Order: sequence, then structure tokens, then C-alpha cells
Amino acid sequence: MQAGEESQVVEEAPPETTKPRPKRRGRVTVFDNWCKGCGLCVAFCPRKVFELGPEGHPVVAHEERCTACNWCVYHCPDFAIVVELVEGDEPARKTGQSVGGRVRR
Amino acid sequence: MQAGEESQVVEEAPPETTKPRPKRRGRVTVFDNWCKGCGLCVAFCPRKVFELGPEGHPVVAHEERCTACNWCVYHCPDFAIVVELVEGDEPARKTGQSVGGRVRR
Amino acid sequence: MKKETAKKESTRTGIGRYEVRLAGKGGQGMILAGRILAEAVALYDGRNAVQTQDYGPEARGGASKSEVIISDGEIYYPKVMNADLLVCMSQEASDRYYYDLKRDGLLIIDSTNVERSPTTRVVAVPITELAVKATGREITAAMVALGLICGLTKIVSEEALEKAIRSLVPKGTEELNVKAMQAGLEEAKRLLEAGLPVALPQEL
Amino acid sequence: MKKETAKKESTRTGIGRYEVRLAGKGGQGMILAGRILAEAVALYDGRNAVQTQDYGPEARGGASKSEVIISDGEIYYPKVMNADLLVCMSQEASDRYYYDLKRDGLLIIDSTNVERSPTTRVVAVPITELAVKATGREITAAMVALGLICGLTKIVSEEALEKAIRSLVPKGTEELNVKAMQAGLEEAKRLLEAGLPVALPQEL
Amino acid sequence: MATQRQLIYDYLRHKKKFPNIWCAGCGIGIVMGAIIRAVDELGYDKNQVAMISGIGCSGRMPVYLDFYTMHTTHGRALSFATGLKLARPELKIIVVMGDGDALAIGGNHFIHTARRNIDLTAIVINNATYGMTGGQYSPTTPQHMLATTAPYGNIEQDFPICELAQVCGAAFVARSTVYHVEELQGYIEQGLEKKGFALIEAVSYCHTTYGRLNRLGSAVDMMRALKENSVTRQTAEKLPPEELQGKIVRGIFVDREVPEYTQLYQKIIERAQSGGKA
Amino acid sequence: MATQRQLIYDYLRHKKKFPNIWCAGCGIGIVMGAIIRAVDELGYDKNQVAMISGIGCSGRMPVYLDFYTMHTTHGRALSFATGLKLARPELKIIVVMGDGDALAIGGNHFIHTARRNIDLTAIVINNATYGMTGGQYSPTTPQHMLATTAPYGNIEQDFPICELAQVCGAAFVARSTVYHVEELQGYIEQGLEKKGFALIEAVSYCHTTYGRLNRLGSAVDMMRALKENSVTRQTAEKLPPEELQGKIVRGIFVDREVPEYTQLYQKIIERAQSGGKA
Amino acid sequence: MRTAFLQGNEACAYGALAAGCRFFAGYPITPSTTIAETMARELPKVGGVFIQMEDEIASLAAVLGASVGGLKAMTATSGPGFSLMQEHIGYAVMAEIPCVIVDVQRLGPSTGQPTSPSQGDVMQARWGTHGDHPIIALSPTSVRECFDLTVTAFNLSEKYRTPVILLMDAVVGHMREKVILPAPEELEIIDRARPNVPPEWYFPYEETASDVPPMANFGDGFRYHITGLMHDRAGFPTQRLDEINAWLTRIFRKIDAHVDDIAITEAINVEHARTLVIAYGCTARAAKEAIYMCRRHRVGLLVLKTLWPFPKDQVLLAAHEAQRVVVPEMNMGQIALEVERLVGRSKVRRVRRADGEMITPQEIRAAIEYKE
Amino acid sequence: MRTAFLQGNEACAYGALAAGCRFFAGYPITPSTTIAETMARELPKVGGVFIQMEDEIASLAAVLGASVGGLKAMTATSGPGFSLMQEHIGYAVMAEIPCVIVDVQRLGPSTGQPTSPSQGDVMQARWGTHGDHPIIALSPTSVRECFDLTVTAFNLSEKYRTPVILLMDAVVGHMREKVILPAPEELEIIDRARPNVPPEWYFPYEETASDVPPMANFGDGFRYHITGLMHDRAGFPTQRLDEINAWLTRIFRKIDAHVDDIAITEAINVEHARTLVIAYGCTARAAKEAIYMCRRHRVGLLVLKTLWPFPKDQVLLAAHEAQRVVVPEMNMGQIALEVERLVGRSKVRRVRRADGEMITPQEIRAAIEYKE
Ligand SMILES: Cc1ncc(C[n+]2csc(CCOP(=O)(O)OP(=O)(O)O)c2C)c(N)n1
Ligand SMILES: Cc1ncc(C[n+]2csc(CCOP(=O)(O)OP(=O)(O)O)c2C)c(N)n1
Ligand code: SF4
Ligand code: SF4
Ligand code: SF4
Ligand code: SF4
Ligand code: SF4
Ligand code: SF4
Ligand SMILES: [Mg+2]
Ligand SMILES: [Mg+2]
Repeated sequence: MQAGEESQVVEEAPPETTKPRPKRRGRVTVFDNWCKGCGLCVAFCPRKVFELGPEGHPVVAHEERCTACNWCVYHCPDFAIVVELVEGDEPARKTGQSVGGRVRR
Repeated sequence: MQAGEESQVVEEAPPETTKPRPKRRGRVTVFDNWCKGCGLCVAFCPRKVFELGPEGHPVVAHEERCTACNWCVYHCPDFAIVVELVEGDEPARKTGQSVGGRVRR
Repeated sequence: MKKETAKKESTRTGIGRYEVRLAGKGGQGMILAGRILAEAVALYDGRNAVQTQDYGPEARGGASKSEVIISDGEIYYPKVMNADLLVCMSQEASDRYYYDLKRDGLLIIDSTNVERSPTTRVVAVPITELAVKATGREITAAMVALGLICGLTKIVSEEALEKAIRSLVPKGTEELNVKAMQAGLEEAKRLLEAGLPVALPQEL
Repeated sequence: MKKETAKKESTRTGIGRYEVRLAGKGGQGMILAGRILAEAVALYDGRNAVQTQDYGPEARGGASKSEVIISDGEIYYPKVMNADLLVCMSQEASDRYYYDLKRDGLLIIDSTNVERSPTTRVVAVPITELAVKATGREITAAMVALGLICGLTKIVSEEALEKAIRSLVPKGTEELNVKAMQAGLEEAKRLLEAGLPVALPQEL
Repeated sequence: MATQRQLIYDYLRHKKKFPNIWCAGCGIGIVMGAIIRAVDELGYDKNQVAMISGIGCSGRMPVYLDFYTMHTTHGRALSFATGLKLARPELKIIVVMGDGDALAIGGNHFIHTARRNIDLTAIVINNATYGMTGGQYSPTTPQHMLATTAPYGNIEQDFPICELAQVCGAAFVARSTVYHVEELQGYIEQGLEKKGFALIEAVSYCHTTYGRLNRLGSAVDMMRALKENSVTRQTAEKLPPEELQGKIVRGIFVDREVPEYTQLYQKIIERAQSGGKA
Repeated sequence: MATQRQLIYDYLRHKKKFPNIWCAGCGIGIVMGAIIRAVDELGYDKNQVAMISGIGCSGRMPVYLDFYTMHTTHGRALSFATGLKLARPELKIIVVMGDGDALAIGGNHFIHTARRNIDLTAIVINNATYGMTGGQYSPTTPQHMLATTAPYGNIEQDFPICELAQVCGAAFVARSTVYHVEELQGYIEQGLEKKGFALIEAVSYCHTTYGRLNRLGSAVDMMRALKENSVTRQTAEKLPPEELQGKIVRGIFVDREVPEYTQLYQKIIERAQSGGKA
Repeated sequence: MRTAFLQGNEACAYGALAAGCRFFAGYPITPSTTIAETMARELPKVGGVFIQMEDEIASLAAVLGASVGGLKAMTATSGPGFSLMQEHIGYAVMAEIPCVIVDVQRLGPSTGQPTSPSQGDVMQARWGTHGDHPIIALSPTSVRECFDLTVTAFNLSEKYRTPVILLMDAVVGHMREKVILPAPEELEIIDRARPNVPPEWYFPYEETASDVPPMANFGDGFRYHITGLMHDRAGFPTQRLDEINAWLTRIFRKIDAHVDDIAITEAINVEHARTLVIAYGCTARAAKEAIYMCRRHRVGLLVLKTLWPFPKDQVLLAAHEAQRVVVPEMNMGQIALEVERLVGRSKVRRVRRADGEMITPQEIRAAIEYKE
Repeated sequence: MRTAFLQGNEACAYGALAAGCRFFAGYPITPSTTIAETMARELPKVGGVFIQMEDEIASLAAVLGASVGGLKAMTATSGPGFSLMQEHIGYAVMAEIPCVIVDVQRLGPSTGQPTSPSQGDVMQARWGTHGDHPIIALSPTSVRECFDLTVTAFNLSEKYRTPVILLMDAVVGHMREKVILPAPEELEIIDRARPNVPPEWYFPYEETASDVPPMANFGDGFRYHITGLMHDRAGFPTQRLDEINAWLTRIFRKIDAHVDDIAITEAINVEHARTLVIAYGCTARAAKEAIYMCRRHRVGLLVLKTLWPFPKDQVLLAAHEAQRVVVPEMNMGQIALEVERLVGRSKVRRVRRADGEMITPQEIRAAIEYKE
């Protein structure tokens, strides 16, 4: 990238936070050391699960909304997202919780 | 060509010698030094003007039948045939008449 | 020692040779920064300058470095032999290039990105942080670094540097980048007032 | 002189070297003829033989020649230096290759195609005509030439030649080609009886 | 289907080679994901799969995958693959190429390999530019667009990749985009299962060179464009030509039975060995 | 129209280069005749015409013709011609190639030159084999036929030359045979007059290599086969597919207006010189 | 005169334009691409034509076609592309078509290290195409020389009707330097000799006093034949040995007899040098630095700007009194082979490096000062 | 043992089959075509594969692909095709893929004279591809040697994991000679070393005692990476100088340290020879004839069957007492350049001819007997 280039992460329409908690739910993990901060997951997650973190990396801000649709998993060019199906009604984890220091959620 | 190769000059159906003398008539010249004796003219001339000569080259045997259709001129791969339109009722030349020793008619 | 070098070199060209290396990761703008520095010196300060660069495979990615040799005489070898000035914008760059800094050369590191410094004789400045503060754009860190270099070493004049920046950054981003450079200049001023851990070149 | 050569060569290998060149136009079968001659000598007469060839541009057209070196010893140089036997099937070949025939070498020309002979010390045979007479096919002229060579020079045995012809001509044309060879052999007999203009090799 | 974690563990050379060299947001990595899921879905053994690539950003893919992998020369991946396939007909061979790789310097091998209908699965990652060398125009750059070597706009027509493969004789031809990655994965699966030459055009983008030069925005913007500017074949057939202008038509274009090359050659071997006509 | 005598005198390097090197009865000479008559018919000045060829029997044609003539390397004639055309847009350039030349080694230049739609008249003399090197199979050899390198029969599909040119973007595409030489001449004339890339496939034969190997008889026999096995597009459209099998379809396949390359480039020059966007 | 801060690649492109180049065909490849990009932008401004071809083979073909049409023409590439161009380099030699081929050398073999410099294609420039042929190859050491030697390359190419190879390297190609470019009127520009006879009398491959027959452009009324086959003076294929030998002799003589005109070298302190350094390209800059470092050792430097034909006389002269000849190269020793032939193997000390890094002045200095 | 009357090209094909070659990809070109034609007929009989590719570039690519799949593989071409193969020769060197490339030399440059023989590609075989690399090239003098050296070429290629070039010429290629072919059991056939470690431990480019790491075939369970980029011992791209230098050093060492094993020469009367003739290929036959012609002159002959790596020691040994070294070649002097480097320029007398005709024994004799 050259100096002055604009990094245009376009925001999608606001997430439908009012929807009921999804039946099929996902546990979302972002591997920060592979993630390059392209913003695809942030922009396209249909449930707006991610938010842009301070260093340009996505943060799993609303895991509770995740339907485990796998859009982010299939489209992350860097294999930096894992979404696991949540069994039963295990609660969603808190935003930004760190796993092992290198993984950001 | 290898020894034993068969040179298959296929004869066409017999020429229609009974047809009346054509209105449009050609004077046919074969340049022997360019002709390679492929037999295309002999085989395809619709009026069977040519006959195969003793050395494998075509001989203009029946110039009187020539309609100056130019088939032979356009198809001789060696530019060895010239057909000139005969004006009026100049008679056809005799078969095999030699012109300048290098041209066979 | 800078003086010494100058003397030694002056037997050849009458004027010294000053070697700068700017190192970082691909995308940090180090190559453009080198070009700006060199062009400022060569076209607007009237000195000679040669700029070279290295990057990763093909045109993108990986480590990237830019070198600028400045002299008033002819420049033969176009690469750094022993750097007078080394600017490192990444940990890798710092680890890798420190070894051929002159014993009394100047090392500037971007403390936003470099955690472990190879030496204590270093000017550690949170360059990227300053850039974000000044312009909101990480990518302008390279301009902050140029401002720092200008302010600390005086190997390039402020005016020349600004001209070069304006002529080389993408149209429409001139002000942004100049602002970043100025942030660097100011930080340099602050540092100089505070006193630096290594000697700076007194003349060129 | 053949003897002389043989003696000179014999200091090397004990046995002589006999050089044959068959020359004509592309399509006259000279290359196949050379191959037949060489293979007859090498595989069925138990001698050594090397056969080489030259033709026009790429694989077709133009002048074409085939050379066969026959010896009981090792054959080093695979090409004709001074031909012991030269067979010319075209005017061009005759004009071009006559010059490196040995002084007492044997020249056979196809008088059907060669009008001007480069010398009078020549065996002129209407080879193509004989071929057409014997088989109705011009292309068998090469076999007539082989028959002639066999009959006149004895450098190859009749049996070997026939075997080689049978194994190398296209399937289905064996008889035709052998017939042509025999026509050549007969013509040779006739000529030998009539007496030849040049000395023939007496031994090999 | 295996979980993503397992896929990463199973198919990626994850310990050594990551993060990958591609620019943030580049679609090439997305195609790579589709490939490993396709292979996994079909249950192939890794010891049965080879990946061959040419030179370009897309050509860098094999290094990351735990198959037999070969990064060849610019444009010639299909020819290397042809040799490997003939030596090892039992292998599933995936050939990954960029648009320049496959169709500029490699165009001849592309049309001939399709013509031979040899059992390879060729994936052309079409980003309409030479990404690796910095954004020159490629044989798929649309007319009028800018490139570093077309500073006044490109004046060349672009190749219709799928039609080309079809005319040459490929057995399977399909197109999808990195946005429609599941569809893409499906086509890759079908291509892998097809006995014969399968060509899958994976439409991607290069935001750092071509995108920047033409002011098409970030990876996110270009990804969105793929979503918005593409239609299925079915829809396309109903659209008037004006509306189809500039649209990416997705779908399967060819799926036919054509005798496959290595199988035909096997018959030659059988014939030769039983003393058949030589 | 000029008489044959005059044509020979005007267009052939008759004093030096004849008789030509082709085998007795080879169709290449017939195509050459069609070309000179086409040029003559259109009234072009010889100083306006260049002929470029590749390597092969057909590649030998330029030596006989009194134009600007260039016998280049195997497969690359179109690329040489592209350079010449850009340097000399005013020239009428005829590119003569064999099927191997144009479509085997030269296949890439073929598709790209068509894609660029640069104003050249390309004539592919298709004899379904490599004549010059002695009868190996070519990309247009039909399946199952014999060749010196296909002693057990050819197993490759053949290229549909005209369809290929069409898909790539040529402005004019037509096919005829050396039997239908007047038709062929007409297509060549149309090609020469077309502003853009014109491709004319001239179906010929090679009786001395391919013909002999496949027992197809003499030049006369193979010429007759062209007559008997070809149909016009019009007729073809009416025939059931089975009957079309193995038939040569003659006719014009494409004749369309596509912006031509040198003209488009001229606009770039004008734009650049008037200080347009670089 | 114009002061600028330019990349070597850009200077090469500007040099081409100054020399009258009006056609460029190429295919992108690191580290040569900026030459193409500069030409794409600049050529139309002067009415010239830029085209990006489908590969390097087609690129050089198009260049040759354009040259035959009368335009000065150039292509630029790097190792892999240069390998692909070899067949057409031979065609250009055979058909005597002027053109300039730039090879910005990167580390090989094969894909190697695309962004790393090298001098590994020196022997390839001489011998890369099949069959015997002479060739001219030049190698610049600075941005300014990228400009100058490109002009020279065009001049030699036009003067001798031959392809000329400009062997740059990724260092000089990507290096930026302050340069003062000469004004057009300061440059000597040579154009190919045109025939001054009527078309009927024209023989494109005639023996002439200069050994370089005039060249007519296609389109100018001289309808002649060009072929890659051995040909006679009219350009028609021949198999006659006398004609083949006449061509072969002339083609070598036109270069060999003019080595003095073609061979450009720069000699520094070579008189009475006990140690002679011979260097070229970017390595010459390290060598210059090195000889100044060890002045007192009677060290001379011969910089070769022309690599082929090899400047034999200049090397022999410079090495006259030398006990040792140091040849630093960014390859495993290529020009060193030529030097060894001339001065004897025992005298030559190679400094070689083929890992993509420049040779340093210190390494050369060590070789100069090394005691056997 | 089998007595046959064969063409050199056929013998080459039979040699390949005997060596275990099971894959041939090629593109026809005079005068090499009969090799392809023979392979097309014979390969399927032994379960091998013949394919005619769309050009020479694809041909060598397919050969390399097949070799990676575990088949011994070969291609054959002539000058123009050999020029086109240069990029992939470099790839084979870089990726260490065994293969045999036959170049039946014809008169060049360019299309030249397709049916005329030549020895014009000798230097091209050494230097034709870009970047520094070692190479092996062999050159047969007879039909029997076409067979034998093809077997050797495969053996060396497998043993050293390297492309081997067989430089034939149109004379030996098209010449027919009586040959007695060895029975299969008489032949020593070498196959590439296979890894004897589990796949997880396998490093395809590891440093080994022999400098030649074992090679696993694709398909055999060793999933490794091959690239034309500079790579580490695992085959992955690297930019580390230590790894690049390790590779570079090994790749040269594996050839250079085994010149004794690779260099094949035949010495005739070389002890105490005052005049030494050095020849190869078909010219060696003329040379043999010539030295027997002038026996009394203390003339020796060294026939080079291996051209690259150059048999330096053998040449130095044979030339030890020689006052004059005569080097006849069907080119303008290529191997003569190497000889000059070794024995000094003044001693070498070239006999050169590049018009498509063989050099005659008389011409060589004249050079032997020439009084300066
Ligand atoms: C013979 C050769 N020519 C040129 C190059 C330079 N080169 C490397 S990648 C590339 C083009 C890449 O474009 P594409 O194939 O579309 O792949 P992308 O990078 O867009 O994925 C080029 C021209 C090369 N490596 N080799
Ligand atoms: C690079 C290169 N490869 C191969 C050849 C050999 N060659 C000459 S002509 C030819 C093929 C000729 O076939 P085609 O183009 O169909 O022309 P035809 O002779 O049939 O008219 C070949 C392979 C060559 N001259 N150059
Ligand atoms: S898509 Fe992947 S790489 Fe991009 S921001 Fe999200 S996690 Fe990071
Ligand atoms: S799986 Fe779907 S809903 Fe969940 S985070 Fe990913 S894209 Fe959003
Ligand atoms: S067509 Fe022409 S070449 Fe053939 S036989 Fe008739 S005149 Fe002769
Ligand atoms: S012009 Fe027609 S009728 Fe007359 S000879 Fe020729 S083919 Fe026969
Ligand atoms: S340059 Fe383009 S294609 Fe290459 S990695 Fe970056 S975005 Fe992807
Ligand atoms: S070989 Fe075939 S194509 Fe060539 S001239 Fe003869 S008949 Fe024509
Ligand atoms: Mg691309
Ligand atoms: Mg053909």
C-alpha cells in the first residue's frame, strides 16, 4: 500500500439485533496471527457478529447473534475464523475474550 | 516418393465429345517446365481437354472442346496452364504442337 | 566518527558519504519514504543521492527496505556498507539490519511495532502511533519517520523534504502526508531538547 | 587404383574402403536405394557399411543424395571423400558430384534423365526407361540402378540385395521392385559382355 | 463435513507457511478454501491429490496445501500436469492458474489441454489483471479499464474463458465467483469427479492493483460487486442483452461425456501390446 | 480481370523461384493462385501488400510472391504481422500458415490476434497434418486417423478452427477448400476488405504424407474428396447431424463490425498527444 | 538538458525514446516491468506504439515486425522471458533486423528470486540461441548509463543491422539516481542506412564495403524477401555453400571487424596496475569503491560497458602489467572465463556471488589484497 | 545382443527404451523427428506413453511432469525447439528433476538449413538458460554411441537428479550403421535414489553425502513441494541467503565434484603426441580418419563424449606434451574456447566450418600439418 491510500471498509446496513436468538448458534473464533484485517467478515456477516477492533482486526462482538452460517469461515481468505456449532444452550462468550494470547474473539 | 508407391491418377467419366463445339472457347497452353504432372487438370477438366502424355505430363489433346472455364488454370498448383479466350472462330490448334521447345500443348 | 569518515572520504571526493537504511514490512511505505528522502536531497538540496530498495518475492509482500546514499561527491557503491542512519519500522527489520549500523550510527525504531530493541543506544519513537494521532492513518507513519530524520539529522532540509513529499505522494493526500511529516519534525525537536542517546552527525 | 587404395587402407584396417554415392532428385528413391545397398552389405553380406544422406530443405524436394561406405574394417569418416562409384539419376546430380569421383572411379548415369555427361568414361544406361519397361513404374528406377551396381561391381551379392529389397520396400511392392532389380542385373550382364569403358574393381 | 479446524489441520501446511503472502482480503485464499472443502467432501485421500500451478499470485497456492504440490513456470502448469497425469493416471490433479497465466502466456496450453480432454481439474482464478507483477492488463481485463500498461484504457476484447474451453472440447465447464464460494466448491467437486478436462473459472478480484487503479474500492467493495453484478445462467437467459452487459454469468456451461485421453491412451497400450497395428 | 499470363508476370517471382518446391498436386499452390487473383481483383498496388508466413510447406509461399514477403519462425507469423501492421497500418497484410503452424505451436498467437481484432487477413491452409516434417498428427487431424507419430491412430479431438476464431473475437471468419477455389478467392477478397481480423480456413490436403499413410490416394483422389465431402452452410443447416459427420462445412461464419485495433490505438495516440489522461 | 531523479528502468525508457524508438512490445516481468509501463505512457505521446503481447516470444516477434516496417523497436524482459526470446534473437541475427532487447537480470536459474539482482545471463546473451552467431551486448553501471547505453544500443543496432542486448540488472534497473539528461541535440542518433538504388537493383543482403547492406522498410516500395533460412544476397533461401559461407563470414565480420567501434570500456588507473579489477554493471560500482579503498596497491579498474563482442584488446592492454586480475561478478564466473582465456587462468581471481546480494567493496578489496 | 542396421535417431530411441525411458513428449522437427516417431511406435509396446505436444515448451514441461510422477522421460528436438526449451531446462536444474533432452543439431542460427548438420549448439547447451547452473551434455560419434550415450544420459540424469542434454548432430542422427546392440542384462541401469525414510522425515532437497538427495515420486505418499523459486531443503521458497547459498553450492558441487564419473573421453595415441586433435560428434570420425592419415607426425586424438562438464583433466593430460592442439568443429569455434582457456590461446588451431557440410579428414590433416 502506498501512503495516502484510503482503506474503504464499507459498513453494511445495521444488523438486525432485534431478531430472536437463533436456533442454530455458532461459537466464533478469530485467529489474530493469521487474520490480516481485510474486513470481509465484518462487512458481510449477515448477523453483524464482528466489529472492527482498534488495530484493524475484527472482534467477535456479538457471538450471540451468530447462526453458524459459515459465511465468514468460507470467505476468510486467511483461514483465520473458526465457527463451531454450539450444542444445547451453552451461553455465548463475552466479547473480546482472549484465548491463549494470540487468538482474539 | 518411395519405391513402389502407387500413382493413382483416377480417370473421370468419358468426356462428352459428342457435345457441339462450345461458344466460349479457349486456347490452352501447358508450360512443361513448371508442370509437375500431378494430373489434376487431366482428371478434372470438365471437357477432358487433356490427356496424359508419355512422360506423365498432360498434353492438350482436345483443345476444340475447351470452354475456357478456367478450372485448370485456377487449380493447377504450379501455374503451368494458361487458357486464352479465342476470338471469333479461329481454329483450335493441333494436339501436341510444341511452342518454343519448352511448352507442350 | 562521522567526521572521520568525512575526512577519509574527502580524500576521494572532497565531501562525505552518508548512508541511510529505512526498513520495515511491505506496505509500510519504506520504499516511497526512501525515494522521497533521496529526491528531496538530490533535486531540492542540490546534493547527490542514490536510492535502492529490496522487497519480497515479485512485487509484493514480505520484508522491504530502502536505502539512500547521500553525498556531495560521486556515489559509487549504491548500497549501505555501514549505515549512518537506520530506521526500523518492524521487529524483523530491527533484528536483521542492526548488525551493519556504524558503531556510532543512529538507530531509530518505531516503538509501536518493535518490542525488543537490539541495543539501548537507540531513539525509540512510537512512529505509527504518532502517525495515527496526527492523521488517523497508519500508512502515514513513513512520513512521520521522514520528519524525524529531517529534524534529528539535518541531512535533508525541511523545505526540500516537503517539496518532495508533495510531488511524490498520491494526489489528494499531500496535506495529510505533510502533516505527518510535521508531527515527525516536532517529535524530533522535542527529542533534541531532551537529549539523545547517540551523537548526531555535526556536518555532512 | 582400387588395389592401391586397398593397400593403403590395409595398413589401417587390413581391408579396403569403398565409397558409393547415389545422387538424384527428391522422389527418385535414391535415399531408399542407399539404405538398401548398405543394409544388404551389412546385414546379409557380413561387411560393415555406413549410409548417410542429404536432401533439400526440411524433409522434401530438391536435390537428394545418399552415400554408402563399405568396408570390412571399421569405418571412420562416414561420407564419400573420393567416390569409387557414382550413380547419377539427374543432370544436376551429374554436374554437381562428378568432381569428387576417383580418377578411376566408376560413373553410372541414367541416360533417360542426364543429357550431358561430364565425361566419356561413363556407363550410360537408360535406367528409368528400363524401369518403366520392366515394371511400368518410373519409381522403380532406383531398383534398376541397384541391380546394375550389383552386376557391375559385385560389391553386394545378388542374394543380399534381394533380401534387403524385400525387407525395405513397401509391403505389396516386393515383386515389382525385385523385378526391376533383375532388369538392372541383366543390363549389367549385357554391358559386361559388351565391355565397359572403365576398369571395374577387381576385389574388395 | 469436517470442521474448519480439522480442514486447516488436515489440508494446510499450517505450521510452516502461514500467514499466506496474499494481500489482505484477496480472493485467492477463498478459492483455496473451496478446494480443500471440495477434496474433503469427496473423501479423497491426500495421497491421491496433486496440485500444480503456474506463476502469479494464484500460482502461490500450492505451497500452502498438503498435497503433492508443484509451482511450475509461468503459463505452463497444464503441460506439466499433462505429463504427471499420463505418468500417474490414478492421481486427482488440480491445476490452479491466474488469468494471465492460463490465458496470456499459457493460452496455447489451455486450448490444447482442453482439446485433448485429459482428466485434469483446471481452476482459473480470474482477477482480470496480472496481480503479481502489479496490475498490467490481462486477456480478461474488460475494455476501457485502466492498467499500468494501459494508462489510456484497455483497447483489447477480453477472452470468454468458458466459451473458449467449450469450443476446444472440454468435458466440464463452469463459472462462479469467490462470493458464491459454496457454488464454486460444488463446481470444483463436479470437476474433480468428471472424467475429462474440467475448467472452472473462479471470478475473483485484485483490489490492490487493478482495483486501486480503477478506483473500485477495497476488497469489501469488490466482493460486493461480485455479489451484485452476477447472475445465474438461468436468469441470464431471461435477461435482455443490454442488461446482461458487464454481468458475470454463473453456472455450468458444459457437462458432457467425451472420451478421456489417458483412457484412450490405455487402449493404445493394450492394442500395441497385443501386437496391434503399429 | 487480368489474364493468367499477366498474373504470373505481375505477382510471381517467376524468373527466379519456379518451379515451386511443393509436391506435384499439392493444394498450397492453388491457394496461392486464389490470393493473387484476389489481390488483383481488388486492385491493390503490390507496394501496399505484405505477406507473412510461418514455417511449414505453406510457410514457403511468400518466396514466390512479389509482395513484401517475410518467412518467419514456426507458429509466430501473426505476432510478426502484428508488429508490422502497427508500424505500417496502411499495408494490407496477408498471413499464411499451416494448421500446425497456426494452431499447434502458434495457437496462442492465433487466439490472441483474433481477440485483438487487428486488421490482418490470416489464411490457414489446413491439410490436417504437418506436411513439411513428414506427416505427424496436427491439431486438425481427425480422430482415429494415422500419422507417423500416431501409428495406432490419433486419439485427440481436432480444433474447429473457425469456431475458435469466432469465439475469440475475429471480425470475419470463413471456410472453403482448394477445390472450391473461386469461392475461396471470394472469401479472401472479403477478408482483405474487412477492417479487422479476418480468418479464412482453406481446406487442402497432403497426399504425400497424410494421404499416403491413410491410403487416401493421390492428389486427384484427395481433391475429389474435397468436392464430395463438403457442403455449404446453408445445406449443412438442413442436414441431420449424422449426415454432417465428417463433412466440411463451407461458408462465411462471421462477418461483423468490431472496433479494429490499429484504429483504436490511433485514438490513444490522439488522446495522449492532446494531453489526455495517462 | 534536464535534471531528474530517475530509476534505471525509466532512464532506459527515456533513452529509447531519445534514440528514436517508436515501438515497444513486451510482457510484464519483474524487475523489468517499469520499462514497459513507462513506454506505455510515453510512446503514444510521440506517436509511437506500445503493445503488451501474450508472451515474450510474441513480443520479440512484434518488435521484429515493427522494425521491418521501419520503426526503431524494443522489448524488455528478465531471465525467464529472455530464455523464451532466444529463438527470435537468432531470427533477428539471421534476417539482420535491428532491435534492442533489454534483459534486467534477476537471480536465476528458473524463477529464482524475482526481486533479487544478478548478472547471471551474461553468457546466455552470447550463446542463448542455437547456431553460431555474433551478438552485441552492453551493460550499464548507473542510471545515466541506462539512458546512454540504450541510445548506444539503438545506434549500434541500426548501424550494424543486428539485435543489441542491453544487460541491465535489478540494481541499476530499480536504483534511483539524480541524472542530468542530455538535450536531444546533444545526442548522436544513428538511423539504418536506406537503399539509394531503385527497387529493382536492391539486394537486401548484398556484400557492401561496410559489410552492412542498407535496409529498406516494408511499405517503402522495395519488395524483398526475409527468411530465417540461409539466404542469398536477395534474401531468397539458398543451399549453395558459397552463398552460405559468404553470409556467415559477413555476419561475423560486420561485428568482429568493428570491435573498436562497439567496445566501450572505462579504464581507471590501469597504467602500470599490478592488480587489475575487471567489472561491469552494478558490480563495477562496488569495484570502483574498492579500488579507491586500496589505492596504494597500484590497483586499476577496467569497467566493461560492452560485454559482447568481448573487448579483447582493451582487456589485454589493461592487464598488460598486471600480476593479478580480479573479476567480481554476481554469478559463478562468466566474464571471468573470457578473461582467463586472454590473460591465463592462473592470474585470475574470481569474486563471485549468485545469491541475489550485491558484491560489496570489501569483498573485492579482500580479493585485491589477498596473499596467495 | 542384436545386430541391426539402424539410424542414429533410432538407436537413440532404442537406447532410451533400454535405459528404462517410459515417457516421451515432443514436437516434430527435422532432423530429430524419427526419434519421436520411433518412440510413438515402441513406447506403448512396453506400457510407456508417447505424446505429441503443442510445442517444445509444453513438451519439456510434460516430460518434467512425468518424471516427477516417477517415469524416466525424454524429449528430442533440434535448434529452434532447443531454444524454446531453455526456460524449462533451467526449471529442471532448479527443481532437480531428471530428464533427457536430445538436440539433433542442424545448421543455424534460426531456421538455418534444417537438413544440414552442425555442431552449433554446444555453447547453448551450457549457457542457454538464464542464471547460473551446471549442466551435463554428451555427444555421440556413431550409431552405437547414440544408443550407449542415451543410456548413459539417463543414468547420469537419475544419478545426479539433473537434466542431461544429448547433443547429437544431423550426421549421426540420420546415418545408418550396422550396430550390435547389447542385451538388457549387459547394461548397467541406474535409477534415482528413493527416500528410505517415512514421509514425515523426508526433505527433497536435503544435503546428503552424495550431494544428491533422494527423490520421491508424486503419488508415492511423499507430499512435498516443488518450485522454480530458490527453496530450502523442504522445497519451500526461501529468501534466506544461507539457504540459497547452500542450494547453489550443492547444485554445482554435485556435478563438479563428480566430473571424473561424468566425463567420458576416448584417447588415441595421446601419449607423447606433439599434435593433439580434440574432436567430438560426427567430426570425431573425420578426425580419426585424419590422424590415421598422418600417423608419422606423432598426432593424438582426444574424442570428447562428454562436453559438459568440460573434461578439463583429460584435456590437460592429453595436451601435456602437445605443441599444437587442433580443434575441428562444425561451428565457428565453441569447444575451442574452452580448450584455449586450458592450454593457452597460442597453441590452439581451429578447423571450423558452419555451412552445413562435414569437416573432411583432409581439412583436419591440413591443420595438423600446417607450418606456421
Ligand atoms: C516467462 C515469464 N514471463 C513473465 C513472468 C512475470 N509474471 C509473473 S506472474 C505474471 C502474471 C500474473 O498474472 P496472473 O496469471 O493473472 O496471476 P495473478 O497474479 O493475477 O494471480 C507475470 C507476467 C514470469 N514469471 N515468467
Ligand atoms: C520451433 C520449431 N519447431 C518445430 C519445427 C519443425 N517444423 C517445421 S514445419 C512444421 C509443421 C508443419 O505443419 P503445418 O504448419 O501444418 O504446415 P504444412 O507443412 O502442413 O503446410 C514443423 C513441426 C520448426 N521449424 N520450428
Ligand atoms: S475475513 Fe479473515 S482476514 Fe479478513 S478481517 Fe475477517 S478474520 Fe481477518
Ligand atoms: S458464521 Fe455466519 S453469522 Fe456466524 S459470524 Fe460467521 S458469518 Fe456471521
Ligand atoms: S494441374 Fe498443372 S502441374 Fe498438374 S498436371 Fe496439370 S499442368 Fe501439370
Ligand atoms: S479451361 Fe476448362 S475446359 Fe478448358 S482445358 Fe481448362 S478445365 Fe478444360
Ligand atoms: S496483488 Fe492482487 S491478486 Fe495478488 S495477492 Fe494482492 S490482491 Fe491478490
Ligand atoms: S508434403 Fe504435403 S503439404 Fe507439403 S508440399 Fe507435399 S503435399 Fe503439400
Ligand atoms: Mg490475474
Ligand atoms: Mg499442415
